[in-house]
Amino acid sequence: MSLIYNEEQRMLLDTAQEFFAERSPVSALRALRDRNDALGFEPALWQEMTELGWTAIAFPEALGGLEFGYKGMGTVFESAGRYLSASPLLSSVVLCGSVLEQGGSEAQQNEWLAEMIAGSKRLALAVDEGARHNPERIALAATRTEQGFELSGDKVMVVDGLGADGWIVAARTSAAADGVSLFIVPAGAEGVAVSRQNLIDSRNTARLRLNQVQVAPEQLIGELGQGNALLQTALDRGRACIAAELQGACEELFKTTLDYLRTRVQFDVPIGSFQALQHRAAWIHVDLELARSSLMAALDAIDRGDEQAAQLVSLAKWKVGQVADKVSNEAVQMHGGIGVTDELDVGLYFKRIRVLQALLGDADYHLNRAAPLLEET
Amino acid sequence: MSLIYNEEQRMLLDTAQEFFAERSPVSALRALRDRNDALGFEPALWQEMTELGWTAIAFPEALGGLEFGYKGMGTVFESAGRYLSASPLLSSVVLCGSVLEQGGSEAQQNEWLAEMIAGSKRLALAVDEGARHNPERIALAATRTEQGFELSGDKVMVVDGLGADGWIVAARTSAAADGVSLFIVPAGAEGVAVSRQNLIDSRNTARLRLNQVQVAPEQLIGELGQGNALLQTALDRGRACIAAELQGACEELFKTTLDYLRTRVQFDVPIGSFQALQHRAAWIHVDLELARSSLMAALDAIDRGDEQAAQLVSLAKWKVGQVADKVSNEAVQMHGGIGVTDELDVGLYFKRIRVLQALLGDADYHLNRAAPLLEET
Amino acid sequence: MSAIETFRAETRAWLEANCPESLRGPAAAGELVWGGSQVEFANEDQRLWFERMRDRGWFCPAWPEAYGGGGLAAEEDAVLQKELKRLRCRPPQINLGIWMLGPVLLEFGTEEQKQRLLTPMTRGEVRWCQGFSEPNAGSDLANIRTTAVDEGDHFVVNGSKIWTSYGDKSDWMYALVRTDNSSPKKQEGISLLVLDMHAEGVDARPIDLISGKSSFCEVFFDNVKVSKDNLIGPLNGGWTLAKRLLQHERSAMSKFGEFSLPTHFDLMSILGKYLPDAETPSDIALRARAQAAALDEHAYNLTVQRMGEAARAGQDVSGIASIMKLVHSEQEKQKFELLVDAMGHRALGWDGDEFSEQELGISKAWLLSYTQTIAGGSSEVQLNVIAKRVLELPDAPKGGAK
Amino acid sequence: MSAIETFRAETRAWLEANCPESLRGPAAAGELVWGGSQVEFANEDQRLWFERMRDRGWFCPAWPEAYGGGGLAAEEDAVLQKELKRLRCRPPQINLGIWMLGPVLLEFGTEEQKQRLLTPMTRGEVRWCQGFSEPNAGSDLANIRTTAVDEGDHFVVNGSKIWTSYGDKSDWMYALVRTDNSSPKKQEGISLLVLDMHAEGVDARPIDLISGKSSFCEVFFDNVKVSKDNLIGPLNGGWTLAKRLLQHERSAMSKFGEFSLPTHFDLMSILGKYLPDAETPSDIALRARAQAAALDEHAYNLTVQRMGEAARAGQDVSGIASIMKLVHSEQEKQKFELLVDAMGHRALGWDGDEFSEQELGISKAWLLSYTQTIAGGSSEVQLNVIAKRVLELPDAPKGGAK
Repeated sequence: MSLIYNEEQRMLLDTAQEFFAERSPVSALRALRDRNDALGFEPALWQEMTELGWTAIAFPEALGGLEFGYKGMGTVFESAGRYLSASPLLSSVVLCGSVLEQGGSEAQQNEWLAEMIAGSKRLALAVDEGARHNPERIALAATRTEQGFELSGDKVMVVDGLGADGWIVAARTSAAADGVSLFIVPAGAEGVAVSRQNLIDSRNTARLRLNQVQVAPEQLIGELGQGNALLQTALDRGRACIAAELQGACEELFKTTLDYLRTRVQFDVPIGSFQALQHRAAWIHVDLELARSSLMAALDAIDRGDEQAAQLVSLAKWKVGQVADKVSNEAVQMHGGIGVTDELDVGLYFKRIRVLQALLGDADYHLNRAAPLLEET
Repeated sequence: MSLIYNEEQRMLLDTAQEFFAERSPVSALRALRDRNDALGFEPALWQEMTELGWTAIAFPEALGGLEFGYKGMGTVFESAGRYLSASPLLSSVVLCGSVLEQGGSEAQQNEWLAEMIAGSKRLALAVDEGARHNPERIALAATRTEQGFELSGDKVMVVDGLGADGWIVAARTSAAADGVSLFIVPAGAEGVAVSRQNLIDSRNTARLRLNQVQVAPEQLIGELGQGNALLQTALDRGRACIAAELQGACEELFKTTLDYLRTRVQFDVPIGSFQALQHRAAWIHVDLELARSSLMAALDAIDRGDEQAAQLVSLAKWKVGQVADKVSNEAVQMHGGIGVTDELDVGLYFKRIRVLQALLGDADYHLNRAAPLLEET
Repeated sequence: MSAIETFRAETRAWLEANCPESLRGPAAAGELVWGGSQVEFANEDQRLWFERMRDRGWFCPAWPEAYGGGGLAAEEDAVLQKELKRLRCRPPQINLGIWMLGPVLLEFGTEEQKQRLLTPMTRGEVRWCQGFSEPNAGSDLANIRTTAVDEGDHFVVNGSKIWTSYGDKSDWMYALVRTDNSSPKKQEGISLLVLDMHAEGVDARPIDLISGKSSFCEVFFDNVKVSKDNLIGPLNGGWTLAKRLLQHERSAMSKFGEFSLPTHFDLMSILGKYLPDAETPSDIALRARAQAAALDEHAYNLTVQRMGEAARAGQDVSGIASIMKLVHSEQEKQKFELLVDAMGHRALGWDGDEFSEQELGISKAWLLSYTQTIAGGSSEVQLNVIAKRVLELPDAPKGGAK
Repeated sequence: MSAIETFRAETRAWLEANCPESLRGPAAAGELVWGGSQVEFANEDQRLWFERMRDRGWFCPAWPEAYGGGGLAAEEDAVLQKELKRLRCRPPQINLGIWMLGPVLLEFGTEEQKQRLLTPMTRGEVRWCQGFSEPNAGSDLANIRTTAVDEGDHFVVNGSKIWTSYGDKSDWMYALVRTDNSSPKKQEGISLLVLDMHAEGVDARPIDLISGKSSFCEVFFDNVKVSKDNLIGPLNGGWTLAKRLLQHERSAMSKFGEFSLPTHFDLMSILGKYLPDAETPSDIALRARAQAAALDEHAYNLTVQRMGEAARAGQDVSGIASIMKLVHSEQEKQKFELLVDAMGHRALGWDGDEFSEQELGISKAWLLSYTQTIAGGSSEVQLNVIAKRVLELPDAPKGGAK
């Protein structure tokens, strides 16, 4: 068990931070937003990330990966979080890539995974159906037909769902609680309608409507009715990466806030000299440290294949998510009037942080899911 | 509806405050504690309170009362709270008195209520059986016998149960959720064992063990199996009075803490000039004001016979209880090292407040019970 | 019948006859009439009510008739207000000039200023805005830097103001400006000036907030000429007037609140919609948090009521009054946080058809709620005031702690 | 085999042979041996282990042999500590003198003082206590008022100390005293003195806490004569030594924590006992609160681990280290609050048969937990330190805010 980045990982972290600072600072997100870009990321940037090998970081060498693990991936996500840099790394590589890596047939891996790593195709994962994340309650139905399967139902909060080359859709194939199967639905399939859910963070989020969509048997990933385990593994990796992105965003936003506290003068003194603000800032520092430890434990547990990995991921998503609410709230409040204007980047951080907090399970969801950790002691 | 004391009530408040300040300041509680007094109050003081007519405040004139209502009673309880003055006013007059007023036969009222008002007898109410207040789960059984009833079971947290002239015991007489009946068990009845539960507040709290106690039919209060309504009315009055006592104790403790903040010097300045402490103190002021309004609404609702009285009482017990935790916690912390010593009265307030918080339902219990208030709006 | 009872009867009859039915009861956002040179009426009833009240002098019923006011005695004004309230008549127009600047002008203005500035107010012809805050003078208002330099017969104003509501739609502004940079106390070099928003060099730009478009403006002054008769009160004596003016702000805001119907989002009923059967432990815990917040709001409403009763009974309510803004704005923020928790991504919509109008309304109101704990005296300032004025905790002595 | 490996093998063999089985593993409260003139052994094993370690010079293994130490090189000492840990040997005695005063004496004491004071320490013959805090010098330690007045060949000490652990059972005290009242900086008039607790005029009285009896004492000095050779370091130079001494406090405390087995109350398992089936919404909400607190504790434990790793990797861990005391003490307090919520009146017992030993233990530990956020640097002081040293937020400038 190791809760710090090793030498190699620190180098990757430095590289990633420099890359995003230079190639995709916050102003890039602002520009995407201001032109109401539905894709929500810059294809050119994505291309560069691919060329840097970041799509390959976590995959085994046998599949063309670098076997650098999720701690490696974490360094990229926390750096992206710092600059609110947008890319389909989460949706395509972490979420769909994990499903294909763990459960894809050789044909599926050839058709999708290799091209995904090469940057020529991207997929998006369609799981959620309700207002809040709840993969235990998937209702979208896949029924057997003579030719294969027929899928009907709605998906929401499909991250980077617009313009994807295909979607991995979680569908119910039996009434059992975990009777879920995963299907690849290629873009352009008849009966699929994609619409934009324009959220406060201005990213690419889609609603997917499936109306009697016909899916060939080869598009089923893994065994029928066995999709849940695949899905949970992929979701946990995604959650850990989201936690990393959140942690990065929170640390950066807190840094900005501290700078403001040091320099903004009111009543002839820097407002950072007011003890009430100092103590609130100190508590945020405390929580960021606790969150950081939880995050590192989650990434590490995934890489070690720890049997408590799922709970540690939930611990991280819970703790980081909770801190994130607090940091974003205090950042706005401590910036005062200027903090609620769109002129400052604070609002952009606030909005992205709040979406990340909700994504793949909010703090309430993960509190419950992390609880088994407490039975050990 | 009126949320302030009227002229008459303010006069009673002034009288009560003067009385307790002079006759039963905190040092009186300390003396009782130091001599490990099991009775937990001074009989002479109780006699004086009786002579002042305070045992009669809330009863109708027909029963020898003053018809001064629970707002009147509230003034006495908040004043007692300020000085941590101990008396059986809650246990005997408010709780048992209410039961007898509402449901007692003429004979019962003559035998007990009149003497209670006159100060020559006192009763204690035995309701709780578990670790936390839960009158919905009474298990102590009363079974029919040829001569009357036989009671067997344990009661805990019987306030002023030691040395009482009798107890009103809530017993289960049918399996229905509210199948509860109330019986008067006189002191000395065979099969009753009373032992002291010595709590941190050094008051009179008892465990009652009933082992095949024979009770005559005349000792049943009201109709068989109809005791629940009587009990709930009495408990709500008790809870409102406890909330008043808590509010008084909290306001006084906060005042003491503010005095300390103004005068204690560290690092060459009064610690009350530290903004972090100022803001925490300001939040306590806020909560005390909200609690005060809830308390007044509860007392007023009882006096008006408002149909939401039970919910408003729970609002008060919840809100005051919640503030009480915070005030007592901050009082200790803000007093620093000296705050955790027994030398200061802060600890005595802390301990009494925590017991009152738990008594007849803590904040968690009442949050739930107050919730129907929210359906109206 | 006494004179006042006669007045009451006549007033009631007049209002019954003249206040259109459609203008009784609270108004939805955007349904209020703002007086001024570009006054707009959504319908004929609004125009009628505006003109009838104007012609009766009842835009400003208690002001002297000499300036177009109604000339009512205090007792009569009280009766009128009561009757307006009884019929739930909406104000015929909203105008910061009348509510905030007017009383100060009546007290401190010259006769010429009263004639020139008050009369158009009483006719609803001029829309006023406030120019107090600046980028560097938020909580610390005395820190303003917008200057008015004496150029003989006029001042030349340079600088900028921020958080000016409807600055782009107003005709005139009352503003705090710095007229003396040399005084050791910042408060002593400030004057109160009124100026024409249509003058050359004035530029009002709406501010985008995290919640989107807003009615707040930043107003820039580039060598704006303001003739000297627009100085209100003494030169460098503006701080006193500003404090007086801000005292009217709370009552103005509460008046505004009485008649506008802010889109109110009820926590528990919306929560019930999104968490219809709270089954999982985390849903149940969330509902318990929401109940606690809603009960706290209930306790706040009881406190408003108690404060009213105590004030009417002649008790000192300064301790209660001091918590109101703080509690209300913090509770609102907390309420929206809980709604966001319960609604998940349904509360995170920005625009488009994917979200209902109520959902988008909640998102915007949530983001806007962050403004409430900052504007009009931040929560931190409120806490300072409570600590120092109500709890009488000491100031940090000169020299500070080590 | 290298010399150090030989040392390791010999040490291991010696410990295996000489550390009684019963003294391996953590000790329950009250099972530790405190060295001193009134040393008490609960059993023969304790006495044996005490004497064997003493005779080998391993009460102070790295101190010079000249003062009775073990004379081990740093590398050897590290090996010994590792082996002690491996076998989970309890310390043969607890003595603040060795852990806190000793290192300072080695650095700043005169040769005569080292001979006189260190040798009995290495023999376990003197029990030491600390006299730093005073009623008016809590967080602000420099504010001490206990005076030592120069009377030629001796000082006369007057005043009092508070929060002296086991002051009533100790033989000697190291104390901060004021030797100069005239210096403008409070820190500059302070000296470090050692004194005999059995001397005339010394009176140590245990302090009652809100949790009941305690091991803390208030110590009063009434014209206590202290000969001048008991001044450690320079006159009026005690502040520097005190800071050095307090640096050893954390490591001493953690050493203490390693071996004593504080009655640990596990939140979730006790909660499970008192809320076996959390059924009502309020019980479920309470359990969720407890889970959150327990997970926070888990995050804290991970942070301790991360700090260790980072330190070993040579990273700067001052930012993490700064939160430890604050988080741990606040979490403990919160844990007990939750236990009290869940246990109801079962956690409110003071004494008597009506409550189980564990229940009474929880009540006491709960009340005592309030001490933890105050003693040894209150939470407020911790937050100040984080804000200023870690976050580099500015001090309030002289003159303060207005």
